[in-house]
Parts: sequence; structure tokens; C-alpha cells
Amino acid sequence: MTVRVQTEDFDLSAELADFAKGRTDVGARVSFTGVVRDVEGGLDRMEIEHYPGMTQKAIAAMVEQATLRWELADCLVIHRHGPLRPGDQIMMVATAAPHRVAAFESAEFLMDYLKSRAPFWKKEFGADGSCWVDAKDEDEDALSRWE
Amino acid sequence: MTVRVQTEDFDLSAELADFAKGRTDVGARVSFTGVVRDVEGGLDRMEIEHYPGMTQKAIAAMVEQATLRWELADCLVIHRHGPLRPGDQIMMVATAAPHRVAAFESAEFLMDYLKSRAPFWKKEFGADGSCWVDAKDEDEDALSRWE
Amino acid sequence: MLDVMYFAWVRERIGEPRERVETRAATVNDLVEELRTREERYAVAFQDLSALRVALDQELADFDASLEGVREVAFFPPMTGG
Amino acid sequence: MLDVMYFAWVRERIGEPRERVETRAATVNDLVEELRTREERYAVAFQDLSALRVALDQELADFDASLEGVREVAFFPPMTGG
Repeated sequence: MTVRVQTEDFDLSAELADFAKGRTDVGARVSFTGVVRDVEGGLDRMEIEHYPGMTQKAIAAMVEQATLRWELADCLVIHRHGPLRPGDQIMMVATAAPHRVAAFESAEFLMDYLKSRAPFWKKEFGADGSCWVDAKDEDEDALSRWE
Repeated sequence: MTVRVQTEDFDLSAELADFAKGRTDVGARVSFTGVVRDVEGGLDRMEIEHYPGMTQKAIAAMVEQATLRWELADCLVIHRHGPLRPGDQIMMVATAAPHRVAAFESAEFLMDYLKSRAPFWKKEFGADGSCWVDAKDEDEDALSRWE
Repeated sequence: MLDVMYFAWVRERIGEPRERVETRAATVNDLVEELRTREERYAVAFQDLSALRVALDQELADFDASLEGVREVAFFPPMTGG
Repeated sequence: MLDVMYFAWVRERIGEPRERVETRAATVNDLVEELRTREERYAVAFQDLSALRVALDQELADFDASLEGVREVAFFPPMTGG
């Protein structure tokens, strides 16, 4: 189980190349990658602020919850902070499990919690100035699925 | 949208490295990889038989259904046939979408349909002889989620 | 004339992957009945239809589907892809 | 004495990322009340508590939570990770 919070980009390919590889008890591997979108074409950059003392611990606690809930062989979370451009990778989650349902559900569980419970805040900078990205009700609602 | 049915292995890293990359309308990418498991330690190899005339068409139809149901920027399915060893990759699905829910759901939809509706049959060879892998009721039941 | 194909353990029980079948069967069920009476190996392979699936011209179909215009019929167990 | 930290637009409204606060507030709500009366910028930042979240010693908490034994309090808007 690995959690990394960093400003540097990550190489999804390299991360997945060795992820839970060669284990004969793993039938399913799922990965999710979040990417900076520029919906209206006016986004110059995004800056992600975080709470250094809390971030790593908060994510590790989510991973811990996932391992209690599902039979997981391995789990990896990487989340970036700092300035990012449209098309840049923001974060990734990877899960490895005996069965596909556990691999999918645990990855979705981690994503839902990262969205609303990991201490990150996104600010967008564009031609029209800057603004903090609002949390979405649907992201908060997504958590109810796991309660 | 790409569908490949092949005996050769695939490089997940290389496949994902360029998958829907550089598109600023894509916020989420999900990948699933299925791997040969050796649950009881007695598996020598698995052989996957398929129905050449039907396989590609059947999978393409599933991908088509997924694109009608979710807003997808891209979709990739690779499925192997022939002899495979424990730990070998069997298949992969990758989806790219504006939002994470579409990326996750479409990947799960494709997996559920591939399990029970793509014309592949698995035979396991071990110390105790060989046997065809039975379809599981839970895999058939999983389809009801999408009806 | 139909191309009839068999996969997985159906193929193993029939003993060949495909054959040309001269038939006037109107439906898949009729074809199955015809084959069953031919030889013991067909009777064995088609013993329990609930354990079988059928595709007509490479599309999944039901056993009561018509064979009119069909060129290729395939019999196989439930699929185990993924 | 408490370490009080601010993130995102709360930090921008307060004008600094952290400060040491001398207080005898018993709960987070009490601390918020104290800060509000200090200066206009606190009143602005803490105007609508439903738009804020609080963490005590780096764990999410409620505004009625006790500050007993707490060393670090952080205020911020709802998180937008992932």
C-alpha cells in the first residue's frame, strides 16, 4: 500500500508496469487517472493547495478503510499539488485484487473519498481572472453509497 | 474506439501511455486488466478458445453500446486467446471520459458484458487434469445492473 | 445447407469444430432434435439445452429462433470471457 | 495557545496561512466567535460556517467539538481533491 503526495508529475505507465505484477493471486487490476480539463477553452492553469500535515495521513486512512472493506492485494495513490496545466495528470489510484468487483469498487471508493475528504483545494486561473473550484453536491452525495 | 483480439501479450504501460492523451476535454481515465489467477497453486496453464468470426463483432457492439450510454472520449479493449500461464495478462479495457463516473461505469459495463457475452471459453490444465471454467451465476447477475 | 460450429466442451463431445449440415429444420430446436437422433455423440452434447447457448450468423439467439436465411449456426456453453 | 491554519479562500480572506492564537475557547464555535469579534477580515471569512470545514490536529471535526488538548486548528472550504 503506497501513498505519495508530490508536486512532480508521475509516469502512469511506469507505475502500473510493476504494480502487483507476478502475483498469481491477483485476477484484477484497476487504475484511475485524473486529468486537468479545460472545458470552456479559457483555462490557463490550475493551482492545487493542500494541507501538508494532514494530506498524507488522510489518504492513508482512506486506503486503510479500503483494505478493511475489500480483499486487496495492493493499492497505490499518487496526488499532485502545485501548478498544473490543462491535460496534466492530477492524481492516480491503482488497486489490485483477486476479483474484478473488489478492484473496481475499492478504486471508486478511494476516488469518492479523495474528492471530498482529502485536504486539497483547486484554484483555476484563466483569461477572466481566477476562482476557487467549488465542491459539488454530487461528489458529497457519492459518499453515501459507502455508508 | 479500438478492439483487438489477439494471441500476443500486450504492454499495458505502452497502451495507456498514449491513450486519450493530450485531450483537454478528458478528466478521467480508467483501466482494467484481467490476469490469470492460480488460486490453489495447481494451475499449469489456461487455454482460451474463441469464435473468430463473432468475437471482434460482439466486442465492437458492446463498445458501441457503451458510447451510446456514456459520454466517452475513447475506449480500448484488448482480449487474448490461446495458451496463458498464471500471472499472464488475459485482457484489458480502458475508457476516457470527461467525468470519473462515466469512465468507471463504462469500464465496468464492458467488463460485465465481456465476462458473459463475448464468445471466449477458458480451459484450465493442472496436475489433476483439465477442465472448462464454468460461467458464474454472479457474472450473469451482474448484467442486470445495466438493463 | 448450414454451417454448424461447436465450441469448448460442445466441440469436444461432438468431436469436430464444424460441419456442413443438410437440413430443413425451421428452428434451432428442430435442428437440435434432428442432430440428437443422428448419433449418440450429438445426444450427449445436446442433453441439457439450459447449459448451451446458440448464435445464428454470429449473433446470440434463442433456441426457438427461426433458421430462415441463416447460414451459420454455432453451439457452445455459456461464455467465460474477461 | 493554538496554532490556527487557513487554507484556500479562507486563507486569502484572513490574509495569512497560520497564526498563534491565545484563547480559552472551549469549542470550535467559541473560537470562531472570538475571532469574528477581533477584526472585520475574520468576520468576513467566518460569515457562513456551512461553507467551511474544520480539522482539529489534522482530523476533520465538527464546529461543536471541544478544543481540550487540541494544538492545531485548521479552517478551510469543502475539499476538492481527486
